[in-house]
Amino acid sequence: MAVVAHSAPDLIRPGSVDELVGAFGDGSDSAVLGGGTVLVPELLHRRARVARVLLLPPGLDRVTREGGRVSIGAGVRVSELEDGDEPLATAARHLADLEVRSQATVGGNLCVRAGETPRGDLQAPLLALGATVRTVGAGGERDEPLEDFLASGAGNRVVLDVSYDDAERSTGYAAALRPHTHHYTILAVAAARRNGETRVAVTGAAPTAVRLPSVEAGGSPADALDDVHPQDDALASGWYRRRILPTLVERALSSLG
Amino acid sequence: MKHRGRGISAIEYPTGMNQNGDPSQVWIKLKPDGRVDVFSGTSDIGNGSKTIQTQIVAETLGVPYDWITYDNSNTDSSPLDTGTFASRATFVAGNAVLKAAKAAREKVLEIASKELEIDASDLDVVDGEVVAKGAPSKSISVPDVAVAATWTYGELLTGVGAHLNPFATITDPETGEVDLPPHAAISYASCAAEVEVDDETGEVRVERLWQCFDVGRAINPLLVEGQIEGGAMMGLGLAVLEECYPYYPGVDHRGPEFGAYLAPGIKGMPKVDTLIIENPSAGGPYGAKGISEMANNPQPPAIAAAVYDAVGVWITQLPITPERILRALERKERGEGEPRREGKLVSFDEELSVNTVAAEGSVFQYSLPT
Amino acid sequence: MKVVGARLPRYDGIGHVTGRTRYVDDVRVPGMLWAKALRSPVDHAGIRVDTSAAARIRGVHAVVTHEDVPRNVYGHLEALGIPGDEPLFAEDVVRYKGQPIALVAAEDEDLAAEAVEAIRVDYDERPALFDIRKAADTDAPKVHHWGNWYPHFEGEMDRRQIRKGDVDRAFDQADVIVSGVYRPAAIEHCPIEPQTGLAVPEPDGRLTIYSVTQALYFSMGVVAAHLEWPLNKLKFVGGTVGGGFGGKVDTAADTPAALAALKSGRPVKWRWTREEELLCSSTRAPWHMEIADAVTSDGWILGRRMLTLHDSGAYARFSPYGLTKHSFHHTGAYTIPNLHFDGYVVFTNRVPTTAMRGFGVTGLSFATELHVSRIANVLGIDPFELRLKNANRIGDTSPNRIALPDPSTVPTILDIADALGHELPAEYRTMTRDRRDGELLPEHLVAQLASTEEAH
Amino acid sequence: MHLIVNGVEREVDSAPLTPLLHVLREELGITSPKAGCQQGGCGSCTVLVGGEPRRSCLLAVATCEGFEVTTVEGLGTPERLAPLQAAFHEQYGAQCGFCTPGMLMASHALLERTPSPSRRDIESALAGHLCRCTGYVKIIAAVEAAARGDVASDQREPSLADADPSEPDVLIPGSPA
Repeated sequence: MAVVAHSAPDLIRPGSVDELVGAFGDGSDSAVLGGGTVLVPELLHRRARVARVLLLPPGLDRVTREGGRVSIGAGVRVSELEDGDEPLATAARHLADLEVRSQATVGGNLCVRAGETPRGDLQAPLLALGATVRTVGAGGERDEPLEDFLASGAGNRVVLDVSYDDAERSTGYAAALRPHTHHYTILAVAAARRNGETRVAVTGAAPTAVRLPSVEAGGSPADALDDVHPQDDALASGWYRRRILPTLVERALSSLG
Repeated sequence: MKHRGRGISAIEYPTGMNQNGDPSQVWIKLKPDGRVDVFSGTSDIGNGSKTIQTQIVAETLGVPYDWITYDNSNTDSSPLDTGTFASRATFVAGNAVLKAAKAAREKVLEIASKELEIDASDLDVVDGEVVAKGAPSKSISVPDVAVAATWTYGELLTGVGAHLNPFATITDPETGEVDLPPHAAISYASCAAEVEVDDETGEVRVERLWQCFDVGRAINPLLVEGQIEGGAMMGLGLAVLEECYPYYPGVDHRGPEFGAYLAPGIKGMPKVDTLIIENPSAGGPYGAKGISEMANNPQPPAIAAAVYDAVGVWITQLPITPERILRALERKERGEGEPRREGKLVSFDEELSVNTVAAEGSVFQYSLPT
Repeated sequence: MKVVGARLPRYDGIGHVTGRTRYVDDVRVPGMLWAKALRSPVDHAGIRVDTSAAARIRGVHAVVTHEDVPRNVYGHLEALGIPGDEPLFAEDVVRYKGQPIALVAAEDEDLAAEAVEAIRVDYDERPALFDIRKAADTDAPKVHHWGNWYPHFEGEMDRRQIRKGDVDRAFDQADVIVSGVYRPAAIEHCPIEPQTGLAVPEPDGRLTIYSVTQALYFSMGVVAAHLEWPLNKLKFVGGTVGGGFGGKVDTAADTPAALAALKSGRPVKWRWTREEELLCSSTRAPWHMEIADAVTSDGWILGRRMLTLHDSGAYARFSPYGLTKHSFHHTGAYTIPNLHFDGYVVFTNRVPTTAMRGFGVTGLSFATELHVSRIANVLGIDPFELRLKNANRIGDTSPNRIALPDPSTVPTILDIADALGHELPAEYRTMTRDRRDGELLPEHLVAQLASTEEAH
Repeated sequence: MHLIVNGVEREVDSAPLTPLLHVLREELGITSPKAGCQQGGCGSCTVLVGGEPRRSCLLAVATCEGFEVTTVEGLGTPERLAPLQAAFHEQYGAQCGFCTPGMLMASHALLERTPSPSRRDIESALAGHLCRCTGYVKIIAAVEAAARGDVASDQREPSLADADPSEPDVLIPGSPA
């Protein structure tokens, strides 16, 4: 018996990015299916209602190192990052569980926001790495810093890939957890230092991951509290997140050397 | 900084429904080849009652375990069982099974007695053979007894058993006095917990649990261990993870999925040491008591005491969240962690008390002498 | 003994490890419909329901509301004198978020869900009560017309009481009084198998109900009561349950599925989603427990005063039973001769709480044991020694004066001390569970001892 | 659409976005994967897709087209248990049994890629699998026993279905036997 029978959206399999852009239109009635870890249950339980579901075209499922850049396709699975560059690798290992990591995609992780799980645990380390995101949608292709993409919301755009400089860095990562099945971090701080520039970002303190400019500018770990206003969710209160944020910042920075 | 601490607890828990009055009934019949069918109404919810009750029948009837089919599948064929709750499936339903198996055994011996021409009281059933006590060469197999019962004597080898601990009436509602024991038995256990607490993030990790249960009699030690180990993990969840009201940190944050409901997983598992002691219960089948429910009772207080041992704060509200630890540590730093002392009264936790929360004239109010 | 005591394999183990054990959701019946519930999205409200649009949807075969239930209000423990207060389907008021209002049976789950969305309900929202500690406030929202706590204990008392000995004297004699407040949370039972019921109309007019119940006959009685049927018109099939922990003593899915099957004339399966499990299914009760113990400076617990509020949620279900059990065990593993216990079952606008593993006692064990740890701390006494001293012994009596024939508190504590390598003085190391005498039978414990015959 | 389920090619009619779990259970009648949460959180629906453990409730069937899908039914039968199944049986790795199919598939995949797993490997492989009964102790014991090859050679208990007809020797007069 077919369960998704009545309002079942059409499934479209674009053969190329161009076909994807064409089918996606203005995105208002479309969704992109990456690993399905978010979208499939949303459709099943009638929380997401769209006319079209698009698969990613071939070619977006690779990690490449070319021209001094590391590029991670939107369809790359979280599990493929576990042995890669830090602090992304540690964040990937903390995310949910083995099956979900090997199903969930990087593109999906960049599009989720607080209140959903996964809560974008890859966003902070990618911010720390200075990543840019290439997307398509109305107005064509766009390549922008990840923080800009996150700030404007995935909205009606499709992520193609995310990339950052292929370079030596010192990195740090610190997270607070309440270990349970299907877990995500309560709060996680990722940091990277290269050529004297330090980038620090936090997941779990805002609807998406954000950078901590006060800390990056050389402020104390406690100055991170000037940059964010954490909210409550089922894992922890805003009070708790504020309380431990300086500690996690300090721990993440301490491993930068 | 991380701190370690240990705490202990000792608990007791009743077997069977409170105040009793919860019957179980069982019917056993033998097929014409001596194989045994048990009809019991006990649901197996993972507790292992199919296994336990089958073992009791095998032991009592004297036939191999694998000769027995156990059918609890429906109410047309199985007689009444009050249910699998209140730690009653081994003790109460087990007693019904035991009685039914004894009755079936008597019927087997009665037919065997005719076939062997030996008084039933001089016969025993061992491994599916009815043998004369002291003269093992004189024997007849249970299958042959079943054949004889069916085709020679026109009888059904069967037995029924029922068990009911009578309902204990509260004879004086003022004092709670009862006219009979209000439980089928009581089981006892102790526990120790070792935790590690991060005083900067409030994270608690339960590192070890030691548990000792008096199970009366372990009808199947593997099953008993499984119940105690599973209970330990549920107790750990209760102690440090799970909550659905008031939906920490607020009533709006009801977790609709497992990302938000904190059920303990394999990574949160401590090292668990299980000690079983057997002081047989006078009324239990082969001395057994029910322990599966209480298996999740001793960990929370032992863990909370271990947290105090580690970082010096009493967390009295479950679960022991990282936030509750940090807030308690803050109070302690402000010098507010100590109980109020007034005369001989040492009073903890007043800010939570009904005495201060409920309106004046509340029926819940009472006051303590100081 | 050969079989008893043996580590034999599970009777049902082969089925489990081959994936062939058949749970209710694995049962397939031709022509089976799927059900979905309309549940209250608000905590407390007057309601008016119009199901007509849902019933008109093609492929919808039954829309069931309270009007379809011969006996809508039935208390699961009426036989124990706990009157029914909970409707199977809400009538003109909802008292908790998630309370069932209607059930739709349709060709598949998605269509049933679509039909649920087509049911019109007007909610006239009312103030909701969430905190049991505020239930007695004069301005507290009223959960039931009779009030916010259960009034039907024996003698129509509104609380469960235990009185033993002379508690005032104990508090007078005490060197120290230690008081504390303990509040364990509600938690989910969270079996991996959700609530599921499948009701199949049979040609002879009977109903076969495939049930996840922990208690086949108990649930059969519940369905029979709602339908006003004799037991032999029902056949319950089950006995193989994917975890229960007390939550499947509630007969949650069977009766609505049965009503939908009767109305549609088709087999109907109702399988709860995990979201329903986590948000709408009953929970372990949260408790509020206040304890004050009268103790001597050398560690004897002379007396205990205790006040318990048991959060029942919106309806009584098994809560009065659970509180009574709680009261009978409120001294824990110790012998405390002078007692004053009051317990209330308090209603709130939250999901009804129910039996869960350790019902009535799990939260109590947390409270009393942590309290004993605090007493040891206040007195500066080793927590093992304080426990061993007060541990119940053969012949000691329970709060309701029942002699204990075989308490094992002393040996289990000693085993734990051994496991930890915890040193104890000789008089504690050699302690047994035998009847009290000598220094372990101080004056204040003599009166509570049972006679020798009673204890054996 | 076509799937290869436990080595057999099966045609599938369900809508392309139907979760694989529902295709297996409702369309193909393969009921070992359980609908424990249908949101990826409990692990009881885990099957192998192309040899890798996957949450079948999170997979749109269209994305499994042409893949080999393995469920517990494909591991072994009551007559011939796989060593891992025998180990779960002998070590009491199952209580209520509802999470067991997912535990088995995840453990099977673990042993395929790591024949001698450490305790940490096992915890990592089973981290997303919720068992509410066992406390995981005996599940770990079962995986370790299977890895060691520490399973009874018989691999299973006799049942009535295949009881040795010569023992006990019964002649039922008048019966077809």
